[in-house]
Amino acid sequence: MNDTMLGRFYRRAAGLGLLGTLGAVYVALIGIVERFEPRNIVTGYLTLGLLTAALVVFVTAYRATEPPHSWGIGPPPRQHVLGAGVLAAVIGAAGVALFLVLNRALPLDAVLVNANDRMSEILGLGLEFPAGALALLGAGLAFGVAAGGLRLLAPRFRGPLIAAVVAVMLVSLMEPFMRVVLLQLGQNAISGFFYQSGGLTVPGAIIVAGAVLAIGLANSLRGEAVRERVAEMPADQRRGIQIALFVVGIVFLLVLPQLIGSFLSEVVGTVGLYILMGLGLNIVVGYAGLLDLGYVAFFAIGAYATAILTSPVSVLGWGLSFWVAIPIVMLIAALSGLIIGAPVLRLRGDYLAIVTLGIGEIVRILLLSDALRPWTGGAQGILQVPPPEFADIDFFQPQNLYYPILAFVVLGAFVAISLANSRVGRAWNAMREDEDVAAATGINITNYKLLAFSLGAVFGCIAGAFLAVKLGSIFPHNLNLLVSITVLSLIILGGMGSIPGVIVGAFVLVGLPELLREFAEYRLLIYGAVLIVMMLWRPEGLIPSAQRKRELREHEDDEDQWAHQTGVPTAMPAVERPGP
Amino acid sequence: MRLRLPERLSFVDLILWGLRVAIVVFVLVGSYATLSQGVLGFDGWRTLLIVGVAQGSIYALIALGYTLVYGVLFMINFAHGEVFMAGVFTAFFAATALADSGILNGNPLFGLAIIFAVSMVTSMVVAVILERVAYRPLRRAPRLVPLITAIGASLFLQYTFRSLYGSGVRSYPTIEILTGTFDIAGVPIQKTQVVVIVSAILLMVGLYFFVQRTRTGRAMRAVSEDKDVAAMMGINVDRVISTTFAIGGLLAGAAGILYVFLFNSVSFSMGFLPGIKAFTAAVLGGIGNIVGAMLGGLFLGVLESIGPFLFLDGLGVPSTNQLRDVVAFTLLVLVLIFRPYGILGRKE
Amino acid sequence: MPAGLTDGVEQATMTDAAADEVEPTRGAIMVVRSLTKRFGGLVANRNVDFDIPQRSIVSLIGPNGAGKTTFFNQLTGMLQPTEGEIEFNGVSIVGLGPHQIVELGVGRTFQNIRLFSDMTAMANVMVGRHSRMKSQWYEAILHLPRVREEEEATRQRARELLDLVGLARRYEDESAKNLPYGDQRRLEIARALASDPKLLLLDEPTAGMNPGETGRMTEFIGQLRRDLGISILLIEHDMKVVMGVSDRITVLDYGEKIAEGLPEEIRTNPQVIEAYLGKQAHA
Amino acid sequence: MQKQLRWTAIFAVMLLALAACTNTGGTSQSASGSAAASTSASADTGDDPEAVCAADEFGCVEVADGDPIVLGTALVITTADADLGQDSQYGAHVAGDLRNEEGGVRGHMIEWDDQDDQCSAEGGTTAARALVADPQIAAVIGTSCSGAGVPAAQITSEAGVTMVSPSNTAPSLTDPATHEPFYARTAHNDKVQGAAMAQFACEELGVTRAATVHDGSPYAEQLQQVFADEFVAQCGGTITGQEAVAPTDTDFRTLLTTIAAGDPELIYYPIFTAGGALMTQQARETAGLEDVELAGADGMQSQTFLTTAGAAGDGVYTSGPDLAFENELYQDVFLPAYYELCGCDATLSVFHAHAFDAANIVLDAIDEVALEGDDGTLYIPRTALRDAVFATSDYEGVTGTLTCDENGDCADPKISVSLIGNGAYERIWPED
Repeated sequence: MNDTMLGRFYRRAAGLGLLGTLGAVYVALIGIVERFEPRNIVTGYLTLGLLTAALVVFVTAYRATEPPHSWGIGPPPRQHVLGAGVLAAVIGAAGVALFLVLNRALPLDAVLVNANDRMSEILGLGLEFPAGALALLGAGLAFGVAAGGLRLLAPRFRGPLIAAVVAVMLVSLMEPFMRVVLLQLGQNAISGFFYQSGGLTVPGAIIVAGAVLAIGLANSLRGEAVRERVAEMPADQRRGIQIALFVVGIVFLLVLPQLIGSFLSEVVGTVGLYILMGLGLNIVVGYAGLLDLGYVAFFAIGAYATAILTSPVSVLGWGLSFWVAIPIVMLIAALSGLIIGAPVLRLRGDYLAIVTLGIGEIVRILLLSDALRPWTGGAQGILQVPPPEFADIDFFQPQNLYYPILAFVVLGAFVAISLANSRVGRAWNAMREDEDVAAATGINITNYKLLAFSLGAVFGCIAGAFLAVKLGSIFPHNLNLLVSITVLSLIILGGMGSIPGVIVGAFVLVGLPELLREFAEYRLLIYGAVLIVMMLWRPEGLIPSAQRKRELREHEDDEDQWAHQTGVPTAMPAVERPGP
Repeated sequence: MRLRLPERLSFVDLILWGLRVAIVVFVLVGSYATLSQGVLGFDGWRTLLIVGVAQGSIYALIALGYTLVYGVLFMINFAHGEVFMAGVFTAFFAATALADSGILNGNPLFGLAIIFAVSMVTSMVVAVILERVAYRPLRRAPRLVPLITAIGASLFLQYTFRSLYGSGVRSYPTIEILTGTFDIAGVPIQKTQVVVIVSAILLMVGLYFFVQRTRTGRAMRAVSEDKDVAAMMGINVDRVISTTFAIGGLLAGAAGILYVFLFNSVSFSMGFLPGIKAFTAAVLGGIGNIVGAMLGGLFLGVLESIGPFLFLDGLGVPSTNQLRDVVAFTLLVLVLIFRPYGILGRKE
Repeated sequence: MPAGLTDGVEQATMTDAAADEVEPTRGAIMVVRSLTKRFGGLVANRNVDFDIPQRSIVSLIGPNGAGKTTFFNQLTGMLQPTEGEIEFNGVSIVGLGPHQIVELGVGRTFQNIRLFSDMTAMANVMVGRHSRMKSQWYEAILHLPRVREEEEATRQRARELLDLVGLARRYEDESAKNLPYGDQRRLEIARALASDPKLLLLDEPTAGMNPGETGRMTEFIGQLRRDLGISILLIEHDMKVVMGVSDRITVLDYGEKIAEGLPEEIRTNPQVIEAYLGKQAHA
Repeated sequence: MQKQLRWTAIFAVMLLALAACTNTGGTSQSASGSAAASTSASADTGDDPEAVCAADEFGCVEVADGDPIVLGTALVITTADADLGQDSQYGAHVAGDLRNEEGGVRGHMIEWDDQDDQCSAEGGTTAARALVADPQIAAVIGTSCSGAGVPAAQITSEAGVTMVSPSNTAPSLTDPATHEPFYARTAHNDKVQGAAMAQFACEELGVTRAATVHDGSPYAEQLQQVFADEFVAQCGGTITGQEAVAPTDTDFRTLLTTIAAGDPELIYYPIFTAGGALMTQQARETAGLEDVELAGADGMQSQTFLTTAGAAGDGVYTSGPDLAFENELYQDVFLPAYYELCGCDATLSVFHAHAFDAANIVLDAIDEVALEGDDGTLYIPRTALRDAVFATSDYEGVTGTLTCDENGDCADPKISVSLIGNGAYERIWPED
C-alpha cells in the first residue's frame, strides 16, 4: 500500500467526516434532535434525539473504514482501518462542536426555527459550553474506534452485533404497540419490567440485545447446517412445516384485532386501506409501467360514490346497504378508469405523470367546489355514512371493520398474483420494457393500458368506500395529492411489482407514523427521502419481484451498458430540439 | 380467410373526438352567455388581462427552468417549484433585516439588489446540489427512476424548508417605491405589475442571447442534441448540465422575488402549484423552446385569470373563481393530449 | 445445423387455410402499390410497387439510407404510408396498428436486436405467441382449467420453436440480455415465428455474424420456407446470403425501386452496380 | 408462484367463514349503536360505588388512591393550523394547573394525555380512538376543527366519554337530529356569529348590498351562508355574489374585480389569516372597491393578521368571541399562567378562554359526581359525569355566564365586532 493510496484513503475519510457533520447539523436544524428527545430508547441513558445525530456520524465513520471499490488489493492494514474511522468520526464531532460555538455566537434562531438553546443543550450532551465540546470530541474518538473495530470484526460476529443494536432500537420504538398489547393480555408485570416511560429499561435492553445476539451467533455459526438439513428434508415433511406456518399465520391475522385493542385496530385498518391502494397502483405502475400521480382521484370517487349511495341525507338519500353499494361503486370505478384513462394513455413517462397529477387535482377541486355542492356537499362534505351491517355486528368498531378490509386485501392480492402470472402479466411486462416492440409482437397496447388503469381504479375505489364507512363522514380536504404520493412511496419502498413489498411498505410508511407521533410531523420529509434513497440505492425495492430485480440491477452487468444504450429510447414522443 | 374490417375508429379515438367537440362547444356557449350578460365592463376585462399578463410572466420565468433542464436531460425537474421557493423564502430574512435597518426604504435600489442576489444565489445552489446528488447518478437508469427521484426531491425540499424556517406564512416588508400605480396611456396599472412584466421580458431576452450567442450556450445546445456525441467533441457534459441547472435556478430565484411583488406571501409550500403551472406553460409553448416558454406562460396566465369568469359565469356556475385551477389543469390535459409538442413545436 | 432441425421435426401446424405443396405458387401474399412516405420535406419512399409471391423468399437490397427500413416499418404498421396501398392476403392493412397486422399473420425481427432483455428467453417467445392466445384477464383471475391448458400448450410450442432455431435448452430460463449475440438473433426469430406468421420479415438477420454463422443462418432461412411453408422478406447487405437464398431481389435507391428480378439479373445490372459502387466504378 | 396462489385461496375461504361467526363480545365496549343518553342511575343506589358503577351503562373511571385524574385533549397541534390547537391546549392545561395548586380534585392531581386531531376527519378519528382505548381517561377537551369533531363525537359518545369542544362552531354538531349524546361545546354556534355580523352590517353600517367569500373550509362556508341568509331575512339586503377561494390561493385581484362589478357596499370574507391578509391588501388596490367595507370573522383575529395586512388592515371589521373580559380572573390569573406555560407574550389564537372554561366545567362536574370507595379509590360514573356537564347553568366562566342546553351548546353567545385601528383590535359593538 503505497503512500498515494494511503493519502487518498485518509482524504476520503476526512471528506466523509465532513459529510457526517453536515448530516448531524441538518438533523439538528430540522428539529428531529429536539422533537425525538422525549422518546427514550434506553430510559435514563439513551434518547432517540441524541441517537439520530450520533447515528449519522457513526455511519459516515463506518463508511470511511471501508476501502473504495477500486481498491482491489485486499483490505488495508488494521491500524489504517482504525485510523480512518477515528479521523472521520473526530472530524464529524468537531464539526458539530464548531456548529454549537457558532450557534451560541450568532442569533441563528431568528432564521432557523430549531436552532434554539434546547437543541444546543442536547447536542452538547447536556453539559456547559467548554465541557460539552470536549465531551463531543471524546465521543467522536469513541465512535471512531467503535467503527474501526466493527469493520475489523469477522463478519460472523459483526452481523449479529449490528442486529442486536437495531433490535434494541426497534423493540424500544415499538413501545406504544407492545404496551397496549401486553395491557390487553393482562401482562402488566412484563410490560412494567421491560418498559418505563416510553423506552426500554436497562435490564430490558440487555435482555433484548443478549437474545438477538445469541440467535445471530447461532445462526451464523450453525445456520448453514440447519439450512442444509431443512433442504434435504423429504418434500412432504417440508410441506408439513409450510402448512403449519401458514395456519399459524392465518390464526394470528384473525385474532390480531382482539389482541391489540380498538386504537391499534384502527391503525391496522388504515394500513389495510393503503395496502389495497398499493395493490391497485402496483398494477398500474409496477406491472404496466404507467406512472400515475393522480391515484387519489379514484380513492375520492370511491369514497364519495359510497357516501352518496349509502348516506340517508345525501342527494340521492337511498341509504343503500354497504354490501349493495360496493358492486355499484366497483362499476363506477371501472367506468371512471376508462374515461380518465382513455385520453391520456398514449402519453409516456413524465407527461403521463403530470397529466394524471392534473386530473387528480381537478377531481379534488370539483368535489370541494360550490358548483357541485348539491351533489357532493361542497365544503361540508357528506355526513352520516352508516357502517356496513352483517348479522348485527357493529362495524363502526375498528376491531370488526378489520375483517372485511382484510377480506378485500386478500382478494386483491389473489387477483394481482393471478394476473401477474398470466398472459396479461407477460403482456404488461413486455409493454413496460419496450412499447414499440410489444406492439410488434401482437399486444394491443392501448387496451392493456386501459385494463391496468381500470383495475387500479377498482382497487382505489374500494379503499375509498372503506374510508367513507370507517370515518362515518367524508370531507374533500384530505383527498389530495399527498395520498397519491404516499401510495407511490410505499410501492417504491416495498418494490415495484412485488405484492409482499406493498404490504411491508404500507406498514412502514403508514403504520409507523400513526404509532410514533414524533414521526408524524416528519412523515412527508421521510417519504421524500425514501423515494430518493430507494432510487439511488435499491431501485428494485426492499422485497423485489424476480422480474424487477433483473430489470433494475443496471450497474452489475456494466459491459452490456452499451447494448442497453443502442436500444431505441422509449422515452419521449419525438419533439423539436431547443433553439430555432 | 377471415376478412375483418380494420377498426379505424377505436374506442379511444371516439372519446378523444367527443372531448374535442365538448370543449369547443362549452367554451363558445359559456363565453357568449357571460358576454351577453355584460356584467363586467370593458375596464373590468382589461384589469383581468393585466393581472393575467403579470402572473403569466412569472410562470414564463419559472417555465424557462423546466425548458432548459428538459433540453439537456429530457427529464422534467419536478422539484423546480421548490428551487423557486427556496430562494424567495431565504431572501425573506434578508428583506426583513434590510427593512429593520432602514436600508430597504432608505436606499431601495441597493436593498432590492441584495434581496434579488440572495434569492438567486440560494436557488442556484439548491438547484446545483439537487442535480449533483439526485439526478447525476441516475443518468443511465431506466426512464421511471429519475422521475420518481424528482418527485421525492420535491417533497424532501418542501418539508426540509418547513422544518428549517417554520410552517407559518410570512410576508415581505412593504417597499415604498413599488406601491401605487403608473399611468400608462391613461390606464392606471399597479407599479408592481409593470416591474414584473418588464423584468420578465428582460431576463428572457437575456437568456435567449446567452443560449444562442455564448460558448456555454452552444455547449448546452450540443448536449441537448446528443449527450454522447457532445462528450466526444470535448464538452464536459456534467459541467454543462450543472450550469444549465444553475441558470434555471438563477431565473427561478429572480421569479421568486417578482412573485412576492405581486402576492406578498411566502411559505414552504408556495412553490408546488406555481411549479406545476410553469410546467404547463413550458409544454404549452413547446417543451425545450425558450420563446415557447414565454408565450406559454403568458397564455396560461391570461387564461387562468379570464377563463373561469368568461366560460362559467354566464352558465350560472356558482363561485367560478374556485375553479381557476380546474381551468388551468384542464388546459394542461388538453395540450398534452392534442398537442404535446406545444404551440411552437412541430409534429415529427 | 443443430440436430433438432434435420431429423424430421414434424410439419409445423399451419393454422390457416390451404396447406398447398412446397413450390411457390402464383398469387402474392402481399401486394404494395405506389407506396410513398414523406417526413416533412424528405421523401423516404417514392411510389414503390412491390409484391411477395406465396412461399417465396424475396430480398430487398440497396445502399444505406435507401429507405429499406422505412419501407419495412410501413409493412408492419410501425409507420403509416403518406400515399399508396398495402394488401396482405387481399386485406388492406393501411391504418392498422402493428398488433392487428401481426394477428393477420406478419411476423418481424429488428435491425438492432430488440428483445425484452430482462425477460427470460422462454418468456420472450411466449409473448411472441400472445396474438394466438385466447385466455382473457378475468379467466386468469378465476384460474379456469382452459387457461392452464393454453399456458401449457404455449410453453410447449415455445420449447419447439427454441429447438427449431437451435437455442440450447439451458438458455430457456436465462435473461435474454445474457445470451450470446448469435443466440439473441435466433431468439428474436423464434419470437417472430411464435405468432405462426404466413409472412416473416427479417431485418439484416446476419448482421454482425462471422462467416460460419452466416452460412448456417442462410441455410436456416431456406429451410424455414421449406419446412414451415412461409414466405420471407429479407433486408440484407451480405451479397452471398442474398444471392444464395433469394427467389427474387428488389433494389431500392434514394427511396425508389431501381431494379427487380432474379439474383442473376440483379448481379449484372449496371444501375445496381452504379447505385452501390458509385460513378467511378464504371470508368 | 402457482403455490402462492393456492395458499391465498384457501386462506380467503377460511377468512369468510370466520368473519361470519365473529362474536361481538370481543370488544370491551358495549356493541349497541350510538347509545341514547340513559338517565343517570346513581340517585337511587345511594353512594355505594360498586352499585352505581354497575348501574351506569358505561361504568366508572376508577382512579386509585394517589393516582392522577387523567383528561384527554384532541386538538390540532400539527399542520398549518397548529396555533389554533396549541392555544386551546394551553388554555385547558392552565385550568388543570390552577386546580393542582389547590390540591387537585378530591386530592387527585390533574394530568393530560394530549392527542392531535390534525384538523381532519382522519385525525379526529385516530385521536378519539386513542383516548377512548385508555380506560383511565375521564373526559376529553376537543376537537379544534369541526371536520374532526364529527367522527370524534360519534366515537367518544359510543364509549360514554364526555367530550367538550372549545372551538367547534359547526351547527350540525349540536343539531337535535345529529347531536351525539356525550358531546358539548363552549364555543358559540356559527349561526350566532354569522347573524351578529349581519345585524351589525344592517343596523350599524346601514349596508344594503353585500358580497361573501369563503375558502372551502366547513367553518368559513357555514359562516358566509348564515350571514347571507340573515342579511336578506333580517334587513332585506341583497347579496351581490357568493364566491370562494382556495386556502393556498395568492391572487385575489381577479376575484375582487368580478366582485366589484356587482358593486357591493360590504364584502364578508370569514376566512383564515393567511388568505385574509392578502385579500385585504389586494382589495385596497382594486379599482371600484375604494370605499367598500371589509368584514371578517374570528378566523382572522390574530397578531399575524395585523402584521401581514399592515396598513391595509385599518378599517376592517372582525367579529369574534367577546374577548374584552374585564374580569380579573382572565387578566390577572389566567393570562399570566398562559404566558408562562407557552413562553410567549401574546395569545396564539382566540379560543384559549373557551378551553379554560370547558376544562373547568368538566373538573367541577367530576368533583360533583365522584364517589369515594372505602379503599380511597375515586369512582367517576361516566353517564353521571355527562349529565352533570349538561346540567351546567349560570356558570361564571371567563367567556361569560355559561348554560348548557340539552344539545350541548354551552356558550354564552356574546359576539362582539372589533374595528382594526392603529395596529390593534378595538371592540366597538355591542356598546354595553
